Amino acid sequence: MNYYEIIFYVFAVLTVVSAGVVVFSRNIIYSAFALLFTFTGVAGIYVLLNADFIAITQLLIYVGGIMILLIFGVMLTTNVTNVEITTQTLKALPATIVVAIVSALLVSTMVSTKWAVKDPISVESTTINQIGELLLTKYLLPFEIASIVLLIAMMGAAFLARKN
Amino acid sequence: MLTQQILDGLSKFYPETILSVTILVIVFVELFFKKKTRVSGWIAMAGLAAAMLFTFLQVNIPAQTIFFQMVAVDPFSYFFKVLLILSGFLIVLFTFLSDEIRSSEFKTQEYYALLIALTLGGFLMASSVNLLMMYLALELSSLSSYVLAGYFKKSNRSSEAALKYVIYGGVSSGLMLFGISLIYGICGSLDMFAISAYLSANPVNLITLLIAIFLMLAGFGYKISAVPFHFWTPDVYEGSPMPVTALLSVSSKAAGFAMLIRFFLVAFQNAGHPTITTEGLHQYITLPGLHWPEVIAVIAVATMTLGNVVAIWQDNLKRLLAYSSIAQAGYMLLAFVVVSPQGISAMLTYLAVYLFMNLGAFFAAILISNKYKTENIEEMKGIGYRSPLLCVSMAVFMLSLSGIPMTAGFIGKFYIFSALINNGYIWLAIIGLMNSVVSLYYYIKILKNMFLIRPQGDTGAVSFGAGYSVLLLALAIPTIVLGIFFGPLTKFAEYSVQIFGLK
Amino acid sequence: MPNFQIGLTHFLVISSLLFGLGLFAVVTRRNAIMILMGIELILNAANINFIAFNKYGQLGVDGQVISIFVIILAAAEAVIALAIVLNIYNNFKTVNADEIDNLKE
Amino acid sequence: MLISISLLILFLPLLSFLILIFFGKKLPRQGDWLGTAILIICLGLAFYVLLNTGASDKFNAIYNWIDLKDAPGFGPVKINLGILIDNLSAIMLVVVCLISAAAHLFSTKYMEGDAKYNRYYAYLGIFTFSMLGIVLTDNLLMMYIFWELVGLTSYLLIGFWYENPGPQYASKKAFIVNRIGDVGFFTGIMIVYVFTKSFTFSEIFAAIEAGQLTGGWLTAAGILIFCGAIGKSAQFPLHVWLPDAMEGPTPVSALIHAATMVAAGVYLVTRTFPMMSASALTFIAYIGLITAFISATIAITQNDIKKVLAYSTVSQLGFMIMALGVGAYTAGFFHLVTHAAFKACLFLGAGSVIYGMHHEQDIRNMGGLKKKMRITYLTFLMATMALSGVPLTSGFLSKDSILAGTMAFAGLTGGFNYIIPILAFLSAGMTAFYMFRLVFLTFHGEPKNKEKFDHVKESPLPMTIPLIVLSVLSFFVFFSYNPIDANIGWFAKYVPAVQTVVPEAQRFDFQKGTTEHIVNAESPASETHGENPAAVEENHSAFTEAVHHAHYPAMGLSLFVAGMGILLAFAFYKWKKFSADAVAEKIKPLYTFSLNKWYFDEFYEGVIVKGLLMLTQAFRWFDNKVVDGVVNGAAYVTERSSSGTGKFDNSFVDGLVNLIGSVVMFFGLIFRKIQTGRIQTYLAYVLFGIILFYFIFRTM
Repeated sequence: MNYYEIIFYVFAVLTVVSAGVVVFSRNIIYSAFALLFTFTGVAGIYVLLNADFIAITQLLIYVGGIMILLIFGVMLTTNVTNVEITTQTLKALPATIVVAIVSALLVSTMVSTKWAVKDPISVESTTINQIGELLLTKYLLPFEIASIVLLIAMMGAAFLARKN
Repeated sequence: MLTQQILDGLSKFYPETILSVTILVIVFVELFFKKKTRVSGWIAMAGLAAAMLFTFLQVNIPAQTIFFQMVAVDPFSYFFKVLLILSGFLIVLFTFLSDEIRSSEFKTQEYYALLIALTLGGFLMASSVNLLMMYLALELSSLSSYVLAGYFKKSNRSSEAALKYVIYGGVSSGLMLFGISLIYGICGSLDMFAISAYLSANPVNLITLLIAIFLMLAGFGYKISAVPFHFWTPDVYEGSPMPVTALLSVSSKAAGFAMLIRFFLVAFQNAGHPTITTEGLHQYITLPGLHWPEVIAVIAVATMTLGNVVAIWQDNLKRLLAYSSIAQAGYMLLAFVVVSPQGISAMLTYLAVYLFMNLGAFFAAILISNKYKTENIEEMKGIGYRSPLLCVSMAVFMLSLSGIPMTAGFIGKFYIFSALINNGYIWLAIIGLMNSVVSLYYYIKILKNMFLIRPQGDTGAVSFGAGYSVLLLALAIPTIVLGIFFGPLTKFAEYSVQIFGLK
Repeated sequence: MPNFQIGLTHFLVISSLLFGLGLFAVVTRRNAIMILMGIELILNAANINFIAFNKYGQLGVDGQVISIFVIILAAAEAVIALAIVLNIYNNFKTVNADEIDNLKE
Repeated sequence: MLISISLLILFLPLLSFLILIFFGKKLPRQGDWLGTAILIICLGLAFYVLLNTGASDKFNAIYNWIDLKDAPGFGPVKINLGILIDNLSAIMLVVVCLISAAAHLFSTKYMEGDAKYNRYYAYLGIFTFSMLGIVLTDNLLMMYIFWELVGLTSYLLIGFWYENPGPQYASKKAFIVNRIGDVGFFTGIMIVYVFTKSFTFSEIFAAIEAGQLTGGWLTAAGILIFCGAIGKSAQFPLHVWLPDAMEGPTPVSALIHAATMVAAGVYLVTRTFPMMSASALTFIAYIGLITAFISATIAITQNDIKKVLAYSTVSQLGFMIMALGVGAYTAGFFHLVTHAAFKACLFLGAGSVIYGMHHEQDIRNMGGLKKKMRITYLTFLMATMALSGVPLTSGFLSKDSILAGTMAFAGLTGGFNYIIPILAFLSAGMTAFYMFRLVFLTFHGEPKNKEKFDHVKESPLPMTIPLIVLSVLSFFVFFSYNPIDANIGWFAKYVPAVQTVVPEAQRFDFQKGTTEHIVNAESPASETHGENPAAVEENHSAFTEAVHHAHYPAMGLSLFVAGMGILLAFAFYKWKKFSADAVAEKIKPLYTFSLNKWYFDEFYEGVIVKGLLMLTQAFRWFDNKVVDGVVNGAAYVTERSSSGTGKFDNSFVDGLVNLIGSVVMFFGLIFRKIQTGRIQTYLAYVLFGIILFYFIFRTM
């Protein structure tokens, strides 16, 4: 085992276990904080995949933005002083079976498929330059459209959330 | 060079640019109007009109892709752009004339901006040839429709619809994105032409591809409300404001179909290089081992059957129309099973026809709820005697939806079924016909309540303003005229698919 | 001796597990915000796929750019969804998805 | 240009309908002026079309409606819509517009104050539209569509006063009886289409000439298409609807039952004339003859002014059909045109009388109206003379040609066919008799109902103007400058006989051989023949020759019978030499037979309707006893084998239908229950669906 593998397993376990906590925890606050660790774990995995910029973005947007938003959501919609913050699950058995089958299918497919893997070649230390270039050439249109999407999201959310 | 390329793309992107600018203008202008106003509605109309104008200028533009193979400008997207603008126009008018929205105390600037955003999303859905672009466009149109569905913030029904819609849509698009990521893994690109080229040149694991297709179908199916991805439809349609429901049932569905058709035909039918037969028709060749037309056939049959049999049980007009629109999606998918220009053009014809009859049905429903304050079919007894024009138009739309001859709906179904029969799918045609018979039951049920039962209590005539009548006729007359003179429409549809997929 | 060399499959398995867990949250948890968290997990799973395929398929940085867009969209969707959930809370005084079932049949 | 004008003529009445039905109530005078003005404009345009269409002109506009390329096992499926303007349609345009305009104008007074005034005018508009559609079309399919539209709109018009049971019943009867004929018509169209792969007349004729449809199928197609005419033109045995249809407003009777709807059948036969085989023509001739004779006998004894006219209409339609059947193509169409004018005049005159008498229709309560309704009387008398065949009238010309035609036909075919001219002359005599009887009873003698008589006034101008115009048109000069020979008039030149396209073996003897060189000269034949008047001269030479020979004897005879009829009418009702009642008493059985309209309605009621009921009874018995027995037996067994499975439904078919219905409903219920309203359940179903798809399709 080299360092790479050790680091991989650390992040993998962090990601999956904390995601498990998110899903199975009975307390929604715990879930929310566990999600923080999941996102961090995913960011670590990105680093392992030579995606340094994405890892930073992940931390900034997910951990810094979406997480905060979700926690705000929890706070605003749940009476925190109340002991009953826990959220029960539904009649879970049929749902669990369905989800288990889907997951098993996916995992087995992922393992059994022969992906067209190419030998790794040496890569530049950072991908920021390339990403920047792509965003302003090949992905120019999606980039612009994304700005409209954000505008719409902002406007819609503001409309729904504000008092008249 | 690069700049030249971008500028060139921009010159073929005027309609979309205009719509984006319209959104900004609406947001900006509304800052200066504190009171309720229709200004933003008029701006939206003007924007749509300008976009329409510039779309028309593209009529004979050679099929090509712009912005580094992100979107295509071709007759196929042209067809859908015209359709989307037309329905956008009508929805703005519906909004003007809907008491429901007029009586709401909210300002409406977001409403029109979102409506335009949805149309813009539809434009991009119809024209994108890159899966990322497609997903982005889908999200743009979905996000605006979530907010539109919940536009009555104070109403329980409206906000429930929004919640269901956003959860359902979020999960579906998540599934779709996962499917896209698998495709990316298999083919190494999100460009549809590259996918097609890769699949026809390299052996791939079909099971993985199949899983990817099913996951993506969740996204497509949710947009066009095909079984088993349709569950949100009735609930959201019932809860949303009526003009929004009409919008969802036509614009968003049409754009979903455009996306579905383009993706499957370009990516899986190596349409990058369609074979040209002696008659000058394109023949699509399915990848060996990939049975997606059968998948579509199963979905189509399930969709129309479920839509029709459940619609029988509905008493709420909006809910009934929701199930009816599910069933209609089934008929259209039926044409998609025939992977030939004939089938696709039949589908486009049906979509165009569906625009008029479904919007008409919704507009009639809006008027009924305006004047009679009811959405319940049982409470519509005898209103045919009180507002004849409205109810006769409703009858036209209902008969057209069920496919009675001499209406546009008949022509749509006729072309679909003849495409099926011509290509040997006789069983599918028979199932489709049987479904039409079932559907007749509930459409006629509405008419029975309107006309055959004498009104009780108040029997005075209820009339509408001239604007309402004109709009109603503007929808009813095409529904009849297209049932007789549909030559131009079918020619247009055939033209739209003929160079479809050529780079 | 099994091969412990970290490869594409490892990353894909992680993403599949995240995907499954996300689905589970979506289908079984009552709280609407928990459902949103589930959706976020699904989107993250897809993102891991994009970046992993990108690295092991030698596909330049396209996958990374795609994942940026996915993150943007995730944020936009979360914003809208949370606004809707807040609105639901104002109207229903609950955010349990299974209690909000007036529209049915 | 002419095509555009004809389209204008076609769609203007539709426009009138749309405006009046939606906005009529808001217009001044409920928009009657609009409908009338539109029709008068149409009439002007129709004249323009007529004047610009030469005898051999054919203006044809074709619009490709449906093109389905090749259908497997059938060939190309292509359906064209088209407008055809030729001599026939040009004349019919004028006739229809003229009568319709007259009816519109007349109604402005006659229908004044009716509660549904605007709707009445709207209906007139759409009726005219559908009738013009029949006239202008160049193919059978469109003709069928407009045919049905005429049926529907006439249903609306006949049942216009649907509050009363009479019109309700009459409109239903008209509709249903017409449907019977239409079934045959449609079957005929389908036969033609299957063999010739076209609906367009010219293509059909070309295909028949090329031998694609021959033998029994050709005759069957001809007779079946003629079935449509039997229904619409009220031919025996489907003539029963027309007299009842008199329940509608009188101007409607003038429009529908004089010139348009009933003429549609004759027009249809005229249009399809070239494809009628000898057997089909014989069938047509005899149907026409029977109709003409029977209804003439009935008309003699009727006492309702409109009923007399109704039966006389049926009788005259019989004449036209008979004329076509014996091959006197020009004469039949000629009679259609002349009859339209004077019969419309008669109906409107009757309307005027009824209006004056405050809705009294029984001629036994009239009399003496001559003095009070001068104009109505004179116009009515003029039209009556035309209908009776008095010289110097248009009716004389056309009826004379028909009678000459029947004589020529009998002479050429011989044998039993001599019955045709014999009965035809007899009917012509009876026509003169009952028409003059009508005139005498209505306008002459002493008023029977003093009280009503005192209030009678001449009708106002909008009613008398149409009367005057139409009665003037009953003079011979409008059709031929020679009062005794129609053949030298413009009409005969304008509508020459057409060449048949049926195979030689299926023609009459006198049609054979005579035209061979023409057929050869014009190949490939793609148009109907008879474009070249010179060729037409030689066409039918045997028949034309015979008609020529029969002309003067026929004229003499017809003058004689008409004179006799009129004389008898004078003797009975004017000079009172005999008492009509006494004679009726003497021949009581015959009298009652005629009075009761040969018991047709009773026959239909008694035999067909009752028979059908009995048949259904029998089926029900069969159902109850036999099928139920079997089903119950099966049910018993089933019940035994699995207790409590419940009973089968009453009847097998019902059961099956209900079963399917319940299955649909049941699944609907199940699927409906799936819609729980819980979003997460939905999502679980979605996942389940994906798994299901995966397992179904991974094995493929």
